Amino acid sequence: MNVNQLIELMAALLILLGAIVSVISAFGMIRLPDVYTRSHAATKSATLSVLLCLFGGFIYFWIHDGYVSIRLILGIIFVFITAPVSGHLVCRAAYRSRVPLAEGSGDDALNEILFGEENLQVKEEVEATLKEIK
Amino acid sequence: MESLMIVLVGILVAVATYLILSRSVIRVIVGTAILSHAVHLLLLTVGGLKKGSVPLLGQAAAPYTDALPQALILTAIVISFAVTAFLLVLAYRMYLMNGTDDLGELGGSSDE
Amino acid sequence: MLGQFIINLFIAALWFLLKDDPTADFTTFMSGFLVGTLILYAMHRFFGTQFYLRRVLKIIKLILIFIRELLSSSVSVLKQVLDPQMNFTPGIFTYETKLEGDYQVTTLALLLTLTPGSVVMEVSEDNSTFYIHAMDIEESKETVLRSIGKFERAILEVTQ
Amino acid sequence: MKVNDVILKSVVRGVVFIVFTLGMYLFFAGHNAPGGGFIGGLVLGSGIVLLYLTYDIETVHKGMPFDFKKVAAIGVLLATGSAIASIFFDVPFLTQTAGYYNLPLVGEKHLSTVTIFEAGVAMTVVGTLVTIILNISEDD
Amino acid sequence: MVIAFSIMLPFLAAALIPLIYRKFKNIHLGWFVLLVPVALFSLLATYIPRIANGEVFIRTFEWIPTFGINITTYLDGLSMIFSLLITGVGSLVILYSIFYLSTKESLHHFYCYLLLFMGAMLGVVFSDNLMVLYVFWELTSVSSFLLIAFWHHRKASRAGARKAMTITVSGGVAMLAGFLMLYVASGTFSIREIIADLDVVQSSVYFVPAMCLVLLGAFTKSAQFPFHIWLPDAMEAPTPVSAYLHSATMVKAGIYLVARTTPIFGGHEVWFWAVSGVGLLTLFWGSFNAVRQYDLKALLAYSTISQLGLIMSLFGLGSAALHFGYSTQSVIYTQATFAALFHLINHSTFKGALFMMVGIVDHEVGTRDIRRLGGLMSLMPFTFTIAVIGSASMAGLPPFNGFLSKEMFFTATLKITQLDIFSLDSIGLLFPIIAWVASVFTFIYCVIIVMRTFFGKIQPDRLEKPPHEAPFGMLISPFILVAFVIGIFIFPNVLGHYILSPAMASIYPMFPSAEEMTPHIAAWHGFNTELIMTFGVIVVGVFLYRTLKKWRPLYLLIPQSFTLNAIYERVINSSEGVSGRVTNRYMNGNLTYYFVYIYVFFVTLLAGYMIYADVFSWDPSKDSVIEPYELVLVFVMIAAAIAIIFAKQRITVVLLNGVLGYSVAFFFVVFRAPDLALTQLVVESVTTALFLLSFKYLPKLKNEYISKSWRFAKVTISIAVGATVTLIGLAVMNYDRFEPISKFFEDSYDLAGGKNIVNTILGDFRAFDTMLEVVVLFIAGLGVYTLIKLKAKKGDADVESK
Amino acid sequence: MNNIIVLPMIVPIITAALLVFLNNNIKLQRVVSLVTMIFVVGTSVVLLQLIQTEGIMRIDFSGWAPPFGILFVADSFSVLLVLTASLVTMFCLIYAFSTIGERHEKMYFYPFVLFLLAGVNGSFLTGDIFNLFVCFEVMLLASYVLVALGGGKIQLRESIKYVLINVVASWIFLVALAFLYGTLKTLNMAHIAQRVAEAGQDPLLTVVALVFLIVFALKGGLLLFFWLPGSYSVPPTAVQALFAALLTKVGMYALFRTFTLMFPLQPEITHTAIGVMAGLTIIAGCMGAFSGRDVRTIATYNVIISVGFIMVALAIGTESAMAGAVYYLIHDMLGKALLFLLIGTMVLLTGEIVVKNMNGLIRIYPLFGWLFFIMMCALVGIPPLSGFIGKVLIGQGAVEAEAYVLLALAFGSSIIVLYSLLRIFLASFFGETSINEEDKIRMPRGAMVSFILLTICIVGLGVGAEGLAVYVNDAAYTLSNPAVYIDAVLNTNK
Amino acid sequence: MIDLILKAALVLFMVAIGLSLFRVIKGPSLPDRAIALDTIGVNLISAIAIVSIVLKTKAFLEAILILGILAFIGTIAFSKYIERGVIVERKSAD
Ligand code: NA
Ligand code: NA
Repeated sequence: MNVNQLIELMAALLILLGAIVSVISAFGMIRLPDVYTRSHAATKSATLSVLLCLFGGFIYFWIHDGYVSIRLILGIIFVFITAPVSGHLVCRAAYRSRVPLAEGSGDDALNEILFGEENLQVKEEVEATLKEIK
Repeated sequence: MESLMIVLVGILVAVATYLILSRSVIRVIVGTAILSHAVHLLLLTVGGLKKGSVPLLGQAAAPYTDALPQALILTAIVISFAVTAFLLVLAYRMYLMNGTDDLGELGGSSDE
Repeated sequence: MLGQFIINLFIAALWFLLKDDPTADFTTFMSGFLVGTLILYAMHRFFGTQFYLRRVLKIIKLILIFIRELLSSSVSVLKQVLDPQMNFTPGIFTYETKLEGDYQVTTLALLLTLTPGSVVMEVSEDNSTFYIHAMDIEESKETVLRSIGKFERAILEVTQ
Repeated sequence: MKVNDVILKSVVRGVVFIVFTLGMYLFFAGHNAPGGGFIGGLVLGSGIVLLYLTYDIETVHKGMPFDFKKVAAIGVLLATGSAIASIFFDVPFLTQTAGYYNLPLVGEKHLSTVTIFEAGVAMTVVGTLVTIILNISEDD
Repeated sequence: MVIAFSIMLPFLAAALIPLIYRKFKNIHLGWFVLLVPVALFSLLATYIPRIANGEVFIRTFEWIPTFGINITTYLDGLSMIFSLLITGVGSLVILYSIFYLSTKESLHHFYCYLLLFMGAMLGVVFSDNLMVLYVFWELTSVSSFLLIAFWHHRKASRAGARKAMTITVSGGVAMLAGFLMLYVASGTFSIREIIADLDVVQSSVYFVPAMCLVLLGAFTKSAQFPFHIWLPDAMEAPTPVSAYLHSATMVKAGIYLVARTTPIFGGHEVWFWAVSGVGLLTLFWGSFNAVRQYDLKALLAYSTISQLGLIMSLFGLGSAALHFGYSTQSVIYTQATFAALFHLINHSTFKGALFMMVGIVDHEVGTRDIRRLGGLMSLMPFTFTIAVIGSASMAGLPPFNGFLSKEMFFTATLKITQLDIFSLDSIGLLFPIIAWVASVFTFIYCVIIVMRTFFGKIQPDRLEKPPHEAPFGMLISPFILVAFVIGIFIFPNVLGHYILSPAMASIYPMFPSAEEMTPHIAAWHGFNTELIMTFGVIVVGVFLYRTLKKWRPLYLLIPQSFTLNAIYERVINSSEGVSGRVTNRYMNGNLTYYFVYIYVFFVTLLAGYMIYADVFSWDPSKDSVIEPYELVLVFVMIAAAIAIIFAKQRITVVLLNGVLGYSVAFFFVVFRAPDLALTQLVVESVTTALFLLSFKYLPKLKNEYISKSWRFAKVTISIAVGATVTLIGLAVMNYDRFEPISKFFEDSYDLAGGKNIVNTILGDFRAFDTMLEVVVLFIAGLGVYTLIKLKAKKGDADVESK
Repeated sequence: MNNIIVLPMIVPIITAALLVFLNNNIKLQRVVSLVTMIFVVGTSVVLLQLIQTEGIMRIDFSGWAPPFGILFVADSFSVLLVLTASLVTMFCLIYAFSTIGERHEKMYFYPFVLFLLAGVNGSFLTGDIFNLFVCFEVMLLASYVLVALGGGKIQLRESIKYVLINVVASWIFLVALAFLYGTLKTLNMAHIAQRVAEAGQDPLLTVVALVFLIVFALKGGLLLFFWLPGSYSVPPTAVQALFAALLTKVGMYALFRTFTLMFPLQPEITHTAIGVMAGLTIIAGCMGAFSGRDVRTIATYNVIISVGFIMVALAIGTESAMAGAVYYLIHDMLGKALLFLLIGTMVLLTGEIVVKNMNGLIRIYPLFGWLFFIMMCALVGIPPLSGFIGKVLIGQGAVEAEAYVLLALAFGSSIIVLYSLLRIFLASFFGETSINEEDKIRMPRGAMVSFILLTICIVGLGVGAEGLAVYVNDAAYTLSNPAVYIDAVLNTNK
Repeated sequence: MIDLILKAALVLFMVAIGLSLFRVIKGPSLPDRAIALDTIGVNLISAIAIVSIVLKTKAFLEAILILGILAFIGTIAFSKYIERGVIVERKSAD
């Protein structure tokens, strides 16, 4: 086994690692309690896995074929830049479309700011009904 | 693999048929979309699978896989896209005018 | 920065043409580029600005910081996923940033979101406040805040 | 609180160039590598759609004041026109001519009428894609 | 040339009518039109001597020679009789119509149709080519339709016209089929050529079918039982039309056809029985029904039916002569044919006169109902004279021409009983019996015509107008006809020699001498059976007329719903109902049903044939290996596909479809199709996006309630369709007789200058597909645009989409 | 070079694309589309003439010899149909000029019509089975748009049914193509024919042929006509007429090519199936037309009847039947176009579709009424109008083949055609007039022009049948001797 | 050896896609589906990269970038749909 083959093996192992990360994060997608936590698993771990994979692929082609794939690099950069935007947008959309946080979540600093007025209205209504009952 | 693909195509066709027999226009349209998927796979399969390399001269060694079905599928994909786009718009325009997307409720025998 | 880079490209192209070699290829161009870099480094004081590759180095540093954060906190998320009890409390907290301008804010938000354990959910209209969702608000708030600091500094270095 | 799209807009401003470049690349690469007018057009169209997604219709329209139906029509005319041009040279319909031409500045270049044909294809795809998506979005 | 001119002239004149009509507003259009038949009659009359000498006139004009359809005009004895009738009676009818129809009517239409008819009828009798004959044949139906519907604001006119047209055209279609069989058997449409080479036709399998089909045409046209039902309804036409078309000429086209084709078919048992049997039945049925009529025109209609039956049956009897070939004995039976031709002419004279008489009555008193008529004898003496002579001739009384032919008819029926062919020896006796009974009824209705109209008490309050004699002009035509009625009785042999004898030669071309077949007609031929039969007719007839009131209710025993007419209406109505119900049942507007039909047909045809021909084959040995990840992907696809069926939310449905699309793209990767993979990825994404875009306007999925049995049916159909595709696919995969043509494209670089084979196929080898696919895309895009921008205005109740 | 063959398809496409830029100049749009149609008709005539002197012509696109490239093949059959289709389209356009309205004209009505024609002409001319699919799609897409264009409630409702059924049919077409390529490994129709002959059309190939039968039966309205009645009765009149004239013809054309050229070797299976289907189609069409109460239902079921009628000819398969089919196809395109234009105009003038609610039209519009009458006679096959010669030849073929049941059904159907159209004529044109002279709607001038031109064609085709005989015979000869076609295509010396 | 590792990795990615598919089907909320779909896209990117190595071809590398672009566009579209009900906006009046 020469050096090249060793590096190729390393690349393959990188890819395998990416695959494992991917499976775990997919597993997270199933297990985690709400959208927001799932988005953590999805957007990041999946990103990590794809980066590992593409990087592995890049190395492999470089070493095996002597081919520097600009496309792979571009791909890596692209995923790198866009994946967080996706995560951000989906979470924001989820929150704004009133997908609730999982039970047992802690602080929610956003609730008051986004839905403050509405919450107030609801509260007043509840109080009014309570008064009536009394 | 070829046999497996043919079976897969058959299953997709069956599912598509089931959906096409639905009353909801959306399901029917999705049925046609699935049917087109099945057809594209079928076209690819009849050309023979993995019988050669990617049909790019110079980038891979001969023998090449049958490129003709690929060209046909490409044309078919474009056409099915065009049709689906039109169909979707037609479907919602129809819904907006008729107030139902239920083919069973639409009615309309020719002698109204 | 851009001006220097363009000059560098120009030198590389010049080099490429001067070689007048029918078999010229990418490597020829790269060597030209290298030559240009050398020339530019020698002359960068005339421009009255920093040598542009220095900023590139800073960008690389930022990326390295980021990758370290990414790896370390990835492991923690993976752990949390695999933890049979799922013992953590997610939540949302706010962060006031010192950064200004669209690109700075965006970069910070991207980096924050990419590091596991946090997702930027909203940015206030004046680009000043981040609303961040944390996987485990008790544990990761600290680490997240620490990374934010690091990122902010690195970004400022790059852009100044 | 109003939605602040600063992250999206900033990123897209950069990313869209990658998309357009890829589209152009695919368009030109098609003859020897995967790609071609159709895919190139689709990617270019996707880039425009990305802009529409990120910004509003009016803003994009200011930057690209095209009637995309006409873009598509021009595409059809280019594709059919390059095909029918062969009739006037008494060769079979659709015959593509290719040759090596010595152009000033650029040097000897392999030019083919296929490129015109493919450009027609790409323009039609872009025009149609954008027309469809825009019109559905604008319907009310 | 002259003959062709005779056919053309009426058409030309018809074309000129609008012009003349506009130019000469104050002259009755009929005067101009009258010139046509008069000129033609005179012209044709000049040919009589030469025809009598046995000459024939043939001329061929090419029309569609490629398919053997040429206009061959043929003037012989048979066509001479008919052409003289057409132009002669035509002249009289037009003369009559000038006084009958006021200028307020749309005369230009009337005469246009009439000329059209005249030309068509001449065309029928002058055509040697069967196809051309058919052309004119249908034209007579059409012009008859137009004439019946002349007063089309009347519902009854329209109904009558429709019935006449439907029945006669149906018969025409059958006849056409018969002609085609003759053509296929003989290789020619020319009647003369067919007759010249009879053996070929007669030995062909098509012989009897062709005969039956041709007879269908003849019977419908000549109002033979049971197709006669259109004729009474056709009496809605103006009376000149009834006199002309529906008694003298058009209805005789069927008889002409029978006469014309007798040389071909005559002598065959089926022909004999069909023609004579149907004729006799019609004779009886017509006369039997005429008696019960109250409307004079209806009565005449049934009488016409009956008389046509008589003529028809005589031709049938006469055809027996052909069975033997030529012999002296056979000449005896040709007498029937002679009688047929004779009665044909006689009928035209007396029936024409009678129709005109009825027209006069109708015109002058405003009704034709015999219950309201009576006592007109003194007020309308000339009309009365016409009625008496016409009726007496029809009843077969001397000294009128009807007597002569009626006697000959009895003779023929009696003679036929002596034959020992066609099992005539046993049931042949029916012929004279039925003939006699029918004659009794004929006698009765003839008496009714005269007695109920002109005798008895006049009932002025029940008439529309105060009765008075018709204007002179109206009486001219019937008097001329009556003159013929008497004239022929006096000089029958002139007619026999100059007119009938040449026609006999046409019908029996294989017999050497027509003179031999032309008997000497004499009013007195001894005290024989025929004469006794005539006496019997009179005696029994008078008795029955006297007791008419007593036995007339017997007609009521036949329930109204069992009359042929009622059955016809009922069949039409109920089949309309059934058709409507069946059609609406399966064309119910529900798309799902249509898909079910399509799929069921798909499975039935394909699976059915595959089982029948045992087309199943499967050989996995040539398959490539299945990689585990491929297997997983296959399962992902199956899972996604099946999940779509159970998905409750539309978004799930669409996303799963997207998953399928992406998986397909991945298969494109695995199976070495990079261009496809790229395209599929983009297209699938855009499609999914379009789904989401249109969801803004579409409703959420409802829970489709479906019955268990329907669900079972759906599942069954789906699985069957899938299985069919799979089984064919497996067999197809196992079929490797041929090399793909794709090897050629692997030289793409040398041929088309590209290394991407798929791309060179799309851009060069099959660039045309690509060009059109772009067009398809463009149409779709433009279509989406128009669909969205061009909306129907609300409340815009456009009939266009009613 | 035989480039002329491609003009009937490519010129309408180019014009259509150009018209997109003229959508606000309606007058110019009309002129340009009319000129295009005249050009296409002229080209077809020239082409037809050329075939007589040069035999079957073909143009290999880009010069790639068959079976590798795509090619257009012009034989008398296809060019006759191209000519008729173009003529009919021209007449329908003339009708549309004065009736379709500015809203439609600005919404690319003319481009869509031209695209439709391009698809139709392409389908007739192509010699490549996959290209046939693509041409079909060009035609169908245009028809999808036209059927729904500017539609309200009912029009859209019927449109979606039409589109969905046709989409499914198109995908089944692709399935058939996949099976075809999987077995024969070629796409050129002549080459397919050659290979089928070589293989002796073994049962699997017959299965493939049967899949094509189903596909084209769907497109041509042979038995599987369920999409037809609804969709033919909702769009604007000019479109209805175009549909009635063209759409099913393309499917029928494909059936003829499939079962005379490509898969002719197992007639006891395929042609029997076609015969049974044709018979059932006639029966179903007759039932619909017989019981129809409104003009459109009657007219659409008449379309179905004629599909059955023409398919009887294919099932019979003798040369005279083929000649009859060619005549009848031409006749039917002209006749059905006129039928739909006329009934559409009736609806326009009266605002009614139910037969018994229209009365006495002939008094107000006499010429209109008589044109209807002539058209009716032609459709019934009353000589010497256009339906006659086709009917005679098909009947002759049926007699030769001793296909008596089909003969009876085919000929019997003309009686139902007569009955159903008479119902319209008697009730709507005859009878008391219910419209006053003052209230009457003016007959659009362009409409009258198109009626008269179509009527001239109908009468001309009947009376001047001999004029076409040489072309028709040539077409029939090629249809019954596929070797001629195969030789013309695969003989590369040409 | 390398081949085996790569194929194992492929199977793992397929499993990951399968698991994500479960989330697409199950939901429950729209964002859940959007995320899952995005994940499927990203996993496909990896899978295509691996297949490219296995098939020893560079032909599919464009697909990786395209897939990235599409996943991005798709997610934007999806989240806008979830958030605002419309995907392409008109300039708001205020
Ligand atoms: Na390509
Ligand atoms: Na009416």
